[in-house]
Amino acid sequence: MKLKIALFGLCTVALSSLSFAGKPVEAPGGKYADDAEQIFRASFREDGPKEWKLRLMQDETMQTCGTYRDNPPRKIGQQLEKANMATIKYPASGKLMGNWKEGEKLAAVGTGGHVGFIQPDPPGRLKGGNCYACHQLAKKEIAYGTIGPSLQHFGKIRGNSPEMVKYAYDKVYNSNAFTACTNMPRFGLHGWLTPEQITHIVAFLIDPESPVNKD
Amino acid sequence: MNNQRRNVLKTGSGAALLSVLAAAGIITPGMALADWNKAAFDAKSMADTLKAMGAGAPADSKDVQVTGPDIAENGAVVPVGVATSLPNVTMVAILIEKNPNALAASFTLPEGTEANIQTRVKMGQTSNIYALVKSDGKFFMATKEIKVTLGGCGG
Amino acid sequence: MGNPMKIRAANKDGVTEIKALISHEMETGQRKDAAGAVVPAWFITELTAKLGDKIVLAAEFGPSVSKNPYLAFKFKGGAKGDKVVVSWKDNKGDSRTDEAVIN
Amino acid sequence: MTQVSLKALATVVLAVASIGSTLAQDSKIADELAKYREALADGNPADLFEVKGEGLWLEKRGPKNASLEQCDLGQGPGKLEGAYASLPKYFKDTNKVMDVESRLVHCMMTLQGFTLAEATKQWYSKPGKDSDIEALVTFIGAKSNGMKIKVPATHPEEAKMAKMGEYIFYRRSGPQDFSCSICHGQEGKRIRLQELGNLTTQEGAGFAMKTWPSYRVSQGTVWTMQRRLIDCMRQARWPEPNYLADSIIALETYLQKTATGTVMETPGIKR
Repeated sequence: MKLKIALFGLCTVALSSLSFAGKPVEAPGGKYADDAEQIFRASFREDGPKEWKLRLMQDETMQTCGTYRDNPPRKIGQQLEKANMATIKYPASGKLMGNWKEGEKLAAVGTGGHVGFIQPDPPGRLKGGNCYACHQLAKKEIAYGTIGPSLQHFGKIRGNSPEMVKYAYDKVYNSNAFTACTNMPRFGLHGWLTPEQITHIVAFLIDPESPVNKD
Repeated sequence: MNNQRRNVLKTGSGAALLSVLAAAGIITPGMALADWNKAAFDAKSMADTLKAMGAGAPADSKDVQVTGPDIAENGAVVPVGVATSLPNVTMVAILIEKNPNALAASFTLPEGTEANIQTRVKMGQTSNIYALVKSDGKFFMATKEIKVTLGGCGG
Repeated sequence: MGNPMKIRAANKDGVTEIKALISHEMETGQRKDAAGAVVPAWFITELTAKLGDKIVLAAEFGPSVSKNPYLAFKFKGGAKGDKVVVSWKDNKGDSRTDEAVIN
Repeated sequence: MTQVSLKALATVVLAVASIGSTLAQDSKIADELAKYREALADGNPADLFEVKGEGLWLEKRGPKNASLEQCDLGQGPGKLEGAYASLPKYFKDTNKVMDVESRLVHCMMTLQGFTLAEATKQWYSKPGKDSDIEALVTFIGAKSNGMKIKVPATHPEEAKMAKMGEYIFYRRSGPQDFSCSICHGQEGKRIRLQELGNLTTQEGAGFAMKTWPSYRVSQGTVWTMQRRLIDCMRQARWPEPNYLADSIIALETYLQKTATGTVMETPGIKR
């Protein structure tokens, strides 16, 4: 009982420090923000493919996150979350649990999608989810990052209810639907991962046979 | 750590010395020594390599040490060392089991040179590293696993 | 004939320690370039270190020694002011010799 | 009711226990990585670049057959001590804020007579093709070893550059929604096993900036700060900015300003 109270206390502290972090600060660049945008755009070669230039464009979420240094006021954050939630699309089959073995491969791949003249990826190279760059997952992989929370035993701890499966799918598809300006990419929105690939990652997280939950 | 390095460089073992012999080539390498052991370096498996080196099936020895980290941040440069307290050592070698060719380097030690050598090797993947030592005409071996991890942004 | 080596030689209690850094590609012959063509192997095969006329170490390298090789070893003898000479030869027939004075 | 909270408690205890073992494993990995890094530190191949860079600095080269000895990197002609640690900086003669590489290229053009294209053709090395700039910058950097980074950005042009760098640091775009801040805006995080400094603090920016230029074992060569930042953008899946682009110099100014006061330990050696 005492422990429970103590834990509740901890949560309150965490929450209040969050809202504290949301206090208004000057937008990056201050009065030079427009100049900065100009020199940034002027830094790239003119003769690259059009698709490369598109990668420098910002949607509303990107722009707002930059302005608020990744910490938008809650009200604005909620608007962004709502807008991002509306972008989520599902696979034609409607099945959200794929093959965890495929998901395991995607989680480890950090290459794909590099462009430019110095070290581009060969065309058609598999774009991975690169989950281990930021998350702990299967126990056997020791080289994991900590930018995101540990997802070890994701399914074991949270279960495999349809709600949990949908949550995992939605989160990978568009992370900003849940936390505006999170560090996590919006894999589905950008077409970085296909809906089918996302179902494989969902299975890697939730399937009881997946090494995420088994070991 | 880096500061330490500078100190070692600048003071520890004496000023860093570098000298370019203008007339490089006066002294040629490989002087009067046996030619590069092509058969051993071309061999793929551990067994074939040991055979090509005339080492047969060496006995494991607690008196041989392979030094190196348990984990390498990158496989392109893995610091490894071989040391032994065995007597009359005339040769030491470093073998990497899972590389395309197991033998990485071998060293002939004249009398007076200590059986304690450090170098850096490439590892294609996590593998056992073997130290091979020839002492009193007999071969001995020791091993250590070094894990090669994926690093950085992953691309 | 490659770039100069960096050799450190220090004597302590009658034992000389040599630490050498060597500038060399150490190309394995397994790597492919951007166009997909195999980059030919190019690596140091033999290296010797001498104190005066006496060989103190003779090494044979394969291509899995790292790029810009590093080597550290110790031998009995040598005195402050003595010269240590290190030479290498690669599989393309290139070679180089540098020297250092023992501290 | 009691049952439910007990179950919740058990879950929490389980989670805490698994965090405990994770931490133990993590600290063992950290120890082994420290061992790996320490073993590399004594014998940094960047020293080979430093020696080569010194030779290039003194060598008479280019159409004007001149050395770089009269190059003014901000401390006066030929004064190298502390120059790297005080860049980027505003230069009156070009009316520009320049970093060590843009200034070096400027000297190669004005003193030695190279064209911009000639001077920057091999700004980074490829296997078998050395880069003079990598060697020269390693040499220039080493002349600031042990000195404090000092980029207060007090000149209005420097202050503007630093602010523009801050803007770019937080700017998100591309198919992964990346900005510099995503990986480098928090304390105590890592990507895979590599620690990521919080570059918005003096400590974090200092930790990052003090060891460049650095020999990268995964690349087999020294990377300059331009190369480092251009590759960050490649990893963000953006196209590459041009060598010496203002956006890179702006980021450098922002980071050096934040890192000001940190003692340089260069050249470094990294994964």
